Amino acid sequence: MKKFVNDPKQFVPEMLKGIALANPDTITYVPEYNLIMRADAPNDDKVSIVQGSGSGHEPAHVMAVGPGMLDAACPGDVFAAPPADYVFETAKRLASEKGVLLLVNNYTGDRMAFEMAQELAEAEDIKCATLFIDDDVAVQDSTWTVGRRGVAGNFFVIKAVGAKAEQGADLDEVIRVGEKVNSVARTMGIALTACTPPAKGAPLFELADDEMEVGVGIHGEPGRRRAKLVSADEIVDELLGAVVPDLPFVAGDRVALMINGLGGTPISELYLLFGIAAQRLADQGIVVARSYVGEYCTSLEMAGASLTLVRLDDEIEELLAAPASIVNRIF
Amino acid sequence: MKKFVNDPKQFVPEMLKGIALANPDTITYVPEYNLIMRADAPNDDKVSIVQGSGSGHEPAHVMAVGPGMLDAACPGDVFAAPPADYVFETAKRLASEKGVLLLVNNYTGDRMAFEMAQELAEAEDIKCATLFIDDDVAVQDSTWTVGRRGVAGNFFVIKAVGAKAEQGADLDEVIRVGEKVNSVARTMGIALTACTPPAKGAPLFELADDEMEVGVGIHGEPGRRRAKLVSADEIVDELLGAVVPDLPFVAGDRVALMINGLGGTPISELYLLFGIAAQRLADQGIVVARSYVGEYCTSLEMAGASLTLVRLDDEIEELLAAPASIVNRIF
Amino acid sequence: MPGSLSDVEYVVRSLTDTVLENERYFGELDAVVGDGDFGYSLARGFEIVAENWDDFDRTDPGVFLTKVAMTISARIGGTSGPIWGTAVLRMGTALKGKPTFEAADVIAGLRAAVAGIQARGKAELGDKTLLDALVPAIDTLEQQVAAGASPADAVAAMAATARRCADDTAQLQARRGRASYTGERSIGSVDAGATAIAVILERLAEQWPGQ
Amino acid sequence: MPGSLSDVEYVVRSLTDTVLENERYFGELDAVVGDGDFGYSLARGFEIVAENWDDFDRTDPGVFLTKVAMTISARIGGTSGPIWGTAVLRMGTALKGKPTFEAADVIAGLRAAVAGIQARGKAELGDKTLLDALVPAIDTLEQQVAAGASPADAVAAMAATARRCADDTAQLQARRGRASYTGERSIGSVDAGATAIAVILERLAEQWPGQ
Ligand SMILES: Nc1ncnc2c1ncn2[C@@H]1O[C@H](COP(=O)(O)OP(=O)(O)O)[C@@H](O)[C@H]1O
Ligand SMILES: Nc1ncnc2c1ncn2[C@@H]1O[C@H](COP(=O)(O)OP(=O)(O)O)[C@@H](O)[C@H]1O
Ligand SMILES: [Mg+2]
Ligand SMILES: [Mg+2]
Ligand SMILES: [Mg+2]
Ligand SMILES: [Mg+2]
Repeated sequence: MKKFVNDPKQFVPEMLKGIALANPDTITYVPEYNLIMRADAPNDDKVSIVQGSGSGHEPAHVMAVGPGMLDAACPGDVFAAPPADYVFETAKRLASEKGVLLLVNNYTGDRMAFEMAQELAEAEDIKCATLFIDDDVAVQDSTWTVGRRGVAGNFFVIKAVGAKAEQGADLDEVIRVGEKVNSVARTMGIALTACTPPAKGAPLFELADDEMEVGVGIHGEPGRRRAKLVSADEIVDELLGAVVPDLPFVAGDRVALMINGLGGTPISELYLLFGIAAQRLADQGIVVARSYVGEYCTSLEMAGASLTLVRLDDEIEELLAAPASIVNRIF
Repeated sequence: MKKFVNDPKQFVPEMLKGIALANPDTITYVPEYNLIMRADAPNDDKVSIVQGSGSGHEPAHVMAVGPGMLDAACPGDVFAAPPADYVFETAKRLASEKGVLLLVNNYTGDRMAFEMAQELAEAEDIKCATLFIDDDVAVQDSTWTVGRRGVAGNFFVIKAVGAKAEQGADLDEVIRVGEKVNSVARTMGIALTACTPPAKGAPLFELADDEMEVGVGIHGEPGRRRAKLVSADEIVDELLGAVVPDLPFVAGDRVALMINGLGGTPISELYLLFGIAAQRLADQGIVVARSYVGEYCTSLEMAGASLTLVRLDDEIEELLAAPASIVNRIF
Repeated sequence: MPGSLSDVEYVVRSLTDTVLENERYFGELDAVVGDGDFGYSLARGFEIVAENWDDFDRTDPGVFLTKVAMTISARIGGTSGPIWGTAVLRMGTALKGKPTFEAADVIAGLRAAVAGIQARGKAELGDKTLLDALVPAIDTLEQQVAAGASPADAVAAMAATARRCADDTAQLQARRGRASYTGERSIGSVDAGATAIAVILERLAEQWPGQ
Repeated sequence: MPGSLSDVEYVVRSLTDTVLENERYFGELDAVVGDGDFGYSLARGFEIVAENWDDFDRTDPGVFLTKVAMTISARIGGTSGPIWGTAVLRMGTALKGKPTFEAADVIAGLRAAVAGIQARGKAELGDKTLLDALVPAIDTLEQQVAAGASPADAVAAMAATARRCADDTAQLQARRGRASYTGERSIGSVDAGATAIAVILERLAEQWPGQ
């Protein structure tokens, strides 16, 4: 296992400690509950935005805490939803008069933990709601299973509800924009290599040197199919071929385009993919009005990328453009 | 080769096209010379800051263009200095009354290309100077060879000269702060895996499953020694053990601490390393006043990290804190 | 199958040991079409049970189970925390206030556990989850008790059913949990949770007191 | 060793073909203790020479070489662009205005090329660079010419010297270029640039016109 790690069981806490030490003035770290929160939260004049999920997707979500984004993140172990108790504790600490919005990527474990936490919170009269994110088009037949997964599209939901909450909007309004963004966000990913959870110590699956996994999940779940590795042009066509018709996105639409790295792919390749995708969309008359290239939601050190499209309207565009800052800054 | 790529010879131009398409309003891309420049450059009221270097280190340097940072970047092919002609062309286009500062990481090829370009530029009466960056402590006996390499410390030099130039300072003043920052910046890196240049199609070296390369260069150059992979704690001790005594950094110093990912290491591990390093420095009485965690100067998809310390004084701290923005933004 | 606190202690201890000893194996099962953390998640919870073994409130079997349930659901993440926590909690509720209990109480407790799992996870039989081993095993227990089997024989029969049914999950397509995302590719490998149920019951049967 | 434009064309064509055919091999040599781009860098420049072969100004051998030098130094990055560009440019300057030339002109041109390389790269003999093959090969040429050898024999002798000296670079520690960063670890493998000089001269000798 080629990782910087001490005791694999301490992987998440040691990462969180690093986040805390890198942001001593703006972040509060509560080790008992793996909780990373804004030092100035909660604020009774705004809805508290909380995202919990398994770890291993960094910068999502522990590094997405900050003004205009999350008020707190409540991570589980690598690829495991946090215990319901931790989520409940987070909701308690973030309780504000305007309420708490729990953002949840749509996975069985996460749903259960957050639903339990919401019940517990409501029993203590904490105003609390849960919003599920499910932007991954790779999951087919999703009506009779557990539904689509939440993947990189969660960035846009966080950004929009974060901006709306910052405006002082009520919980219902914040939920409305969150659901709206989720309803027009579509993602599909592709893996070139597997990833190795520290506690497992071995890759989650094996891909031959000339293979790729199309539609891979951010926990290394197998995707739609395994295929021969093809050129970047063909890969973009495959991703757009799944994402565009799904909403569908049509000529004249204004969109945000995100090329998200899955952890092991360098940003040079992500920009290369972005260039191809932006060109293809322009050729179809779809206008890329906002561009996102980098790592937003990863799968440990997996080499691969996902492509997200979000259909914009004036309201969404304004929320995405609103100022924000996070733990994981450049300067 | 597990990469998103079409024709490997077009890797750099296709990446640059992606950068241009992602930043249509702020960036000018000149394909003939692989040139990425601020759309509003040159500006006669400020020194133009230019960095050239081989590609494969992204976000350095093509994605470090923007207000308060580079006015232009002039990349070569992967791991190859740009041709002198391209650098000369860049200097010509960035010529401003205040002058052009060419930042160069200290490698033979880069030095030669930039020295040739500077001669050519001066022959055309372009006010022009070259500043060499050499922060890598891994290179020993550097006095009788080509000197130390420039690695992740270049970020701090760019940031400082970028901020100083933005204030309207003269070329000499800009050079002074650049040299000052370079003189107090020290870096050492460690690789867990090799990287594969697209045109080569095979890894540059082989590391066994339980090995690491201590002091690796950002072009995959072998480092000080190959060793058994050890825990994150021990790795941080090794890096600090090389970096701290080199300047030396001593109790009471205020420093910037950067944990830079080499391309294939997820940011979770970088924060884990940061937490350990920050703690160790605090234990030695060295005050981490500014924190940098992420990818600043990579080596394609190499798994690994480097640690940089910069000794701060009021002037440097102010320049590092000045506003800046780059191509490679989050929101 | 009448019992008291010591029987419940034996079962929980055996369950705990099985989970801790099979951390890697359960993880590998989950990695085939899931994300490989099943063994790790369970083990992190049950290792706290082992650590605090002597300190649990043992007022009665129900209180003991309730405390164990709270411990594991406080620590286990993923799908397994809510599922296993809820299951053990429901067993505890069923046995609360009963220093001694009858086979019927055990069966009612297990049925309540299943209902709890279904309330949490919305899974039906055939969705390729641990229910596909657990529910038939409870059916077997009920039949064995009705037929007057000894506790040891009844548990052995449960284990046999669980093993058979766990193996049969290989033919199912997953409709719940992470494995469901793989669609038809989930066919051909057994469900991690169902197999864990079989392993746990086999171990329980093997070392049943007075075997 | 008198010559004219056609001899220079032959040499440049042979050099071009050698570089293009050995792109991968030269890259592998550079990967041992360098960064593996040497073959790629050279090939990108010389492939433009091949493409524009018919269009170079052929007023005289010097002009021809000057144009080739400008082409390669405009495109080749890395260390090799300035080094090889400067070398060819200095040869061109030495032969400018000489439709025909003597052996002494060739030797003077090669010495000028070496001086250019040293002005650019500050390398001394023994620093483990291409100079360690090129300089002794020029010495051999000078001796051969003095001894009245035929051009074919002189070039063959140059190639033999270059090969021997290139092989000997394995014993040297690199003090210039990327390989120098490896310190003592550079000992044991040959220098990529020096070996390229040997390969180029061997090919030149092998197919020398009138062999
Ligand atoms: N909705 C559900 N109801 C009951 N059991 C489930 C459900 N989903 C998954 N499981 C069981 O949980 C096991 C996986 O547990 P775990 O690895 O902790 O979950 P995950 O990694 O998906 O969060 C599966 O093998 C299955 O037996
Ligand atoms: N300072 C120098 N002077 C002359 N030749 C040099 C010098 N440095 C390196 N070389 C030669 O260049 C070769 C490497 O070229 P190349 O791979 O293009 O350079 P790099 O990748 O280091 O920029 C070396 O094998 C050596 O022969
Ligand atoms: Mg999981
Ligand atoms: Mg190079
Ligand atoms: Mg799992
Ligand atoms: Mg090289």
